[in-house]
Amino acid sequence: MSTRLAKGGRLIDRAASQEFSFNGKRLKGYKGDTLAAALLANDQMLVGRSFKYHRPRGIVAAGPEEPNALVNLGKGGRFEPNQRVTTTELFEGLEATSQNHWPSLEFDVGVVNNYVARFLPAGFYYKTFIHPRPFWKHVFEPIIRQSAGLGAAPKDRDADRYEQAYAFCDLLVVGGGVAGLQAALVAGRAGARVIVLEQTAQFGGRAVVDGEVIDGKPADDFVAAALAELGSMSNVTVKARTMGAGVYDHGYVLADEKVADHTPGDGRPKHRLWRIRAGKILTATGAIERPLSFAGNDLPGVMLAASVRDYVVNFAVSPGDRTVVVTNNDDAYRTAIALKEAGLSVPAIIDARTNVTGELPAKARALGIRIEAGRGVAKVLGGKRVTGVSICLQAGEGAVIDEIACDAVAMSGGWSPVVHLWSHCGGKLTWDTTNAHFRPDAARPPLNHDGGAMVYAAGIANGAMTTAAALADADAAARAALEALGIKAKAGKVPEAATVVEAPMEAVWIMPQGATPALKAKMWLDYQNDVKVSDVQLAAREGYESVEHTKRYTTLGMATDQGKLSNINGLAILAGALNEDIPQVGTTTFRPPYTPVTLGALAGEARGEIFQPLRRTPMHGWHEKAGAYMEPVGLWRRPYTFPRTGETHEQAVHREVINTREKLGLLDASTLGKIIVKGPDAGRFLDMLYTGVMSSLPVGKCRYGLMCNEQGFLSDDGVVARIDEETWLCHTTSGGADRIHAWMEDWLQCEWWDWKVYTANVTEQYAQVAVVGPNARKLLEKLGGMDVSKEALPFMQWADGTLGGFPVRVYRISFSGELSYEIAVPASLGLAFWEACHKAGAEFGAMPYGTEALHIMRAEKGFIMIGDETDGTVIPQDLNLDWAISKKKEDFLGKRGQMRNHLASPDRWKLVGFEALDGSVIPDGAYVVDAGVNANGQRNVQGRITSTYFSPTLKKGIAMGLLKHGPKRMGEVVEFGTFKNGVKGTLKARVVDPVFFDKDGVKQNV
Amino acid sequence: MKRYSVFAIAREALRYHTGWERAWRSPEPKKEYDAIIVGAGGHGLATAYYLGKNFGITNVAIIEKGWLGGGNTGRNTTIIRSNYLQDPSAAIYEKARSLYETLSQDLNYNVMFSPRGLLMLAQTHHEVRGYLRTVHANALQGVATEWIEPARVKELVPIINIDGPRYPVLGALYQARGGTARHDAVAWGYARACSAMGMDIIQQCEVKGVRSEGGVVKGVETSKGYIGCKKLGIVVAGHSGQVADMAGFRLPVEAVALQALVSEPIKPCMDVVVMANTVHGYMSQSDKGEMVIGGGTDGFNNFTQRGSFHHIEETLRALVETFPMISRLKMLRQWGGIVDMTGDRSPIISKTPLGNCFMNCGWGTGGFKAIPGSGWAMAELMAKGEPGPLAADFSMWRFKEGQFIDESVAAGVAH
Amino acid sequence: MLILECPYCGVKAEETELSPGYEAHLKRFGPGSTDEEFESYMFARKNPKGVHFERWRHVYGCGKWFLAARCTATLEVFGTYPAQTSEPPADLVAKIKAKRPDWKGYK
Amino acid sequence: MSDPVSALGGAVFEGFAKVREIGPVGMITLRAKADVKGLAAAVKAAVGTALPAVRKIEVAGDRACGWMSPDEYLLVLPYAQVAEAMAALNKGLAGQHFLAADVSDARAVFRVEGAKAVEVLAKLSPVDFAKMEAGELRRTRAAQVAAAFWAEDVGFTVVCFRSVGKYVFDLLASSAAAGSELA
Repeated sequence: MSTRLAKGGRLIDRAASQEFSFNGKRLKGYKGDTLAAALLANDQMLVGRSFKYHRPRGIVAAGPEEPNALVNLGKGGRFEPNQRVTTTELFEGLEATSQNHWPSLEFDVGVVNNYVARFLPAGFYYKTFIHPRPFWKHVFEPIIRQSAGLGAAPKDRDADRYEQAYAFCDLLVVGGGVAGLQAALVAGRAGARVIVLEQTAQFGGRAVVDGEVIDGKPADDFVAAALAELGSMSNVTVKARTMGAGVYDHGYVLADEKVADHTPGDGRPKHRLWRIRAGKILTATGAIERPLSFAGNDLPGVMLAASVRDYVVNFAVSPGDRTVVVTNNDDAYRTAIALKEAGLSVPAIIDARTNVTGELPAKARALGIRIEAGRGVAKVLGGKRVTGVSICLQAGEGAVIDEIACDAVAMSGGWSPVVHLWSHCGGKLTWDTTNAHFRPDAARPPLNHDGGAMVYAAGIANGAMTTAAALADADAAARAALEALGIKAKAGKVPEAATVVEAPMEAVWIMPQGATPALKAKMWLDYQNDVKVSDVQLAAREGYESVEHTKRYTTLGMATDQGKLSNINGLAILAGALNEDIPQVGTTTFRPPYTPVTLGALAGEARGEIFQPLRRTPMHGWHEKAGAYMEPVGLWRRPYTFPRTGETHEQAVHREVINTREKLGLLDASTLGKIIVKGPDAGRFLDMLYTGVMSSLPVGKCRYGLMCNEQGFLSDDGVVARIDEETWLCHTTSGGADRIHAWMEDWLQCEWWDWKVYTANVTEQYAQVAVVGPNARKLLEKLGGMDVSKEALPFMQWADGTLGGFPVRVYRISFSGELSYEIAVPASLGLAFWEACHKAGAEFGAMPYGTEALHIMRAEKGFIMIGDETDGTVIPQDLNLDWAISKKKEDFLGKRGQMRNHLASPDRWKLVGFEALDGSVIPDGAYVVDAGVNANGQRNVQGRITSTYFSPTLKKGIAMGLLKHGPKRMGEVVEFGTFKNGVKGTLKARVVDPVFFDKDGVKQNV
Repeated sequence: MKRYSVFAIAREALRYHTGWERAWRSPEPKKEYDAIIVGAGGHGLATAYYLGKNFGITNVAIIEKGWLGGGNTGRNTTIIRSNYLQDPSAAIYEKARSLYETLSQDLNYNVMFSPRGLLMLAQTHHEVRGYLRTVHANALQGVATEWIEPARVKELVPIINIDGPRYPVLGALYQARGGTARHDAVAWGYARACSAMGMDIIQQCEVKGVRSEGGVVKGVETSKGYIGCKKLGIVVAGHSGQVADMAGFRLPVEAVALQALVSEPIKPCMDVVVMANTVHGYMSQSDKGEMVIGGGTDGFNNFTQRGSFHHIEETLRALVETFPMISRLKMLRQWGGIVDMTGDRSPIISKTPLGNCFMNCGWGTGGFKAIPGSGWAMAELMAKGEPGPLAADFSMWRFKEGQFIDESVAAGVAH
Repeated sequence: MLILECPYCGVKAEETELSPGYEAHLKRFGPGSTDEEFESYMFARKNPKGVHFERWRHVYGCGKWFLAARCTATLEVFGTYPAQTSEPPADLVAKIKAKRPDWKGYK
Repeated sequence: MSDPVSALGGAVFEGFAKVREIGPVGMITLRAKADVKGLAAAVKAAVGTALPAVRKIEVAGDRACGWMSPDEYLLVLPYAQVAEAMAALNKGLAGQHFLAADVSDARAVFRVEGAKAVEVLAKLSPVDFAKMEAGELRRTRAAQVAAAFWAEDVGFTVVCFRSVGKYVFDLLASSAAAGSELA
């Protein structure tokens, strides 16, 4: 059984006991434990089920490489699936449950897959479930989906908050082991701005666990001194619990700081996503131990050798009383020695190498440990837990020589440098035959914005496999990075680590060498996804020869550990199957993040109120209080309508229309874009921008204008006012101000840069109120202060003055066909002016109205709306707006585009009005059908609806739309295809003039 | 070709699966072919498959610089839909979608087409009008879509935050037979079928030049030597401009990066595909349980297969707001692909200035869902030398005429 | 995540402070041009896998458009310069040639 | 007539730094090239400062002039003095090519104060604050909107568009929440 030892444990505080629960069982651990350590201390080796075969799974590792031990953590708004127990710090009250089983972890029905595993090899689903056709969606897929998926889906809104922050440095050091710390010291002493990231809560990496000696003192002392020195430097920032997640172009690094994972609910952000911009990046991310491929290597109790050591040394937890060590290298002997020194039993070390020499084996022998050289594990015995191993000749086919009883197996297949950050932006790798691993190829680094190296690898991450070598390598890497940054490093001695002489490891990819197919079908490569040696060999046999094909066909390395344990082993098996060298086969691409990052952290602060900027007019709060139903218009919110108690939105809109047409309506038009264009060449410029002529507009007058893009398509419209000789004010649509301002600046800066024109976007300087209806003038007269009579301020003119004491600019323009004034006041007076209008207008029947009433009234008048009548494929000519297009001008933006065949065609669809013969509202978006079908069998069409409303004024449905040869077809009856509630139908409508109301403009010209 | 079936698996299981044959051959190139397709992605392989199946042309080589299916075919978010607005788009995407329905049976390879339903959320009134227009257009185009109200959206997607607050869901454009398929399997299935027809799939073979005589294509120079051909099809998304250059003409295409990501797998919680275009994000759940997420493209030319990370953040902000429960899921893996974009964001399936040389490119962010239809139309174009009705509108000369196929008009997006 | 130095204000702006504008030095064709000229102006964009000249606007900064020479295959930035020019400055062209001897030059 | 009202009416938040909306503040956008005749004198007359160098802001008491772009300056002054300053500009630059617009009401202005004020902004803007020079006016992005700021006293003055004043205030407050200090 696994248990807590009576003494020891570098990281735990035995005085601080913490209670937690697993599958409802209440258990105890210590402060400083990981959840994995605490579970093992309570003999909870079985923690989950695998993805495909639902095999029992135990803890394998002690870090982020853990493939098996994933749990559901927390509950409600703090529920989190797939939480890795090896990287979860224990806290008081932690609640965890195991995943991917039904009904229970101990008894899982899904394990039936395990018994038919032979029938479910890699890619079996590509070869079956083909017939009968409907069965995939209705039968097979639901079963597969339900049995896959690991953790449960959260149900609630996240109770925590997240944030992001920017940081900048010369050198970013990722990894707080001795190599990273040494690199940071070199850079910090040189005065460089340095940030050091360590993914765990502790520094020192392997050296402190393995009892390395640096400069004659324990590695712990070196680490403490380094942290103290770094802490004293103002140019150095050291961050624990912060994982370097991904390296992106131009020195951009994402790092995930787990601020409050271990103190949930304390009010701090759960995670903080750091967006770091580094001059150079130094990756000192260490290495990950590889499993060995022997039959039954996935049983609970089979663990990585160094991880076993981690549990013993850091947490005083023994994974088993009797642990057999299986290895192809000397390093694993450290585990045997550590176990023995902790008073535990090590029945044997099974070493695949025939020739076992070196200091560590000698020490193990001296401790009386049996060493089986040239042997391998034939098979691990046991069901939900290891009960023993049978051993065989490594060179043989697996004939059993002996059986050894044990309750844990510590395996080591060698070490693979963590090259993720090196590789994210294209750093290349080289195969190191001595250590049988890929390491960064310094000659082919990822490149920075200046074409120089962006990332430097250091220490074990660079293949420097001993502490002494790692320190020297990190020192040199830091110096090289500083030199490239143009920062002078100070002279200094590399700390010296005592070196234990290790004999070379020997690559072992299959144990035993000549294992039978039956054994290979039980050798796990990817524990979580259940990919075995036999699966990779099958993929190769079937022609999935590229490493990407094999990965995708078998799902090797695609589990939540992203193949940290399985990739190299799988690659080696593939290379063997293809009879190629490993480097020829190559690796799959490393993609960020290094370990999974919570989506909430990536979304950052942007949720709820600050999900997106919400633009508010000065009257926004008034609208909300008035109970307006708001609609998004760009990032603005505009009142759609102001429903009164008991009214539907539709009723409210109709009331607003009628009231405005009969009495007085007030509209918040502040969102309308307002751009000042000024300069000696401003007139010339506007003549290029608009289809019409603006240079000839007299001072004091307004003119409606259209803007097209270079393709000729209509992009915006609005009223332009001539302010003075050199100054025009251009109104744009509500959504269009920023876009049109940018469009103006683009042409002024990049094409006509010698023209003397300045622009200023003053949209938000003014609140704008449209005072609309027969009583509009009465209201303004009551406010008083300026002459707004027909004579003094005729249609399409503007004037400055005061109204009710407010400084105003009044535009006599109309988008409703009513007598109408648009009044601009400084935004800081906007609300007061709006309220003054309501107060003064009460006696004239003033009511606010919203965008829908605005739309209906403009449709009644046949005015086009950008975004309704236009969709990016419509030219002004389509909308019968030829009157607003100058025939005389040689050039304007869009003119050349409109001359192209398709745009100049006489067969284009043109604007008309439609009235359903039965008076109903024609469905929005309906098409006018034409006879027959096209070559693809689609019904021919000849027009479509662009706007359609019930007109409260006319008490019938009205619509505008585009129709082939439309204006020539007045009075004709056409047929619309309709489609509602799944039922296709038709509707007949008459082609009419699009101006439905007050065609002669009697109402507005009063 | 040995047929795949549950019986074949049972038979093989008894001998530890040692008897499976190669899914496709890896031959050396012949001196000449009737047709060469450059690019063994989904579109190229589908083109070859339908050349053989529909026109009996099987003396075909498919030449691939890397590994078959290793480009955008294996990097997309696997969405299949045909609810397009414009007639030419609706026609080719619906053709593709209907071919997907029986593709597993046609190829004897389970591509896991899962018509689980696809929703495009309307979150502004403008979007509502756009989708109503699409629904009407689709009804006349023979594409089965419908407009559904918020309550039905919530029923189909229980995890959605229907009430906003920022962008309440006002309804959705729903295509019940839209869905997903297993992207790799599409490439592998076509490859296996092509190989079985006697076609040569030549991987790790880079095209270095295009040889022509009198304005007509003669063959291609490759890293494995010169290979002659009577007809040449260029189907190399992302690198279309480079190969077109070799053939001596310029394309109205730019290459940009498009990114996607998956979360860690969880138990099934979303049965349909959801696209939220107002906030720029889309999401589905794979059969493995991963949430598959995509968003927008970068705005600059890029061949690195790495995009800019802020696009991922924008997408996730939108999706966390739309589906609050995903906040505590984790991003497992993110990646990018290079897509080529034309002036109207619609594809090109076209003759070219070079005789007997044909181009298929410009699928932008919408390539995967089109694969069978694109292959079908391209095969017809190559076999007959003239486009059939499916390809007719996708000529590379349409830009000069101003005859766009613009899908952005109905608040739709091209992916 | 690119960084480009704005030649007007000297800020080393990150990509999120900029908005991209595709190919630089386009020659505008208006009325009087042929269909081919107009098509090439609107659509025939350069799309090299290598050295590329493009437009960026320092939209969250000084608001000015500037031009950049950048490699589309490695994202190396050779330099940035003001937009008020119809071709890249000679010293920048020389710098790129020195770094990329195979580059055929600005066309 | 009523008194002018700033975007948020002087909202305040106190976390590990203090955030408060100030204003209304007078602001003028002045577009002119640096070599325009009489520019320096006109600015001096309007706000009493010298013409700022590239990316700098010249502050004189409650008035300032900031460099916004090669042909744009931001003049800051008490709200009530805007008309007078506009007149001074129009007079001083008469006959020259320039544009002066009152944008006082188009902006929201905040003070972020305290020893850790910089951490509030570091969460929102991709700016290397350690490299910000004395007297630098930085135009950038605060999360998803445009913003400009400069260091003043113990803290920063932050300017954004009025319509997103509430958004920026909420952002600053969320960033300044107690317990979320960066270091």
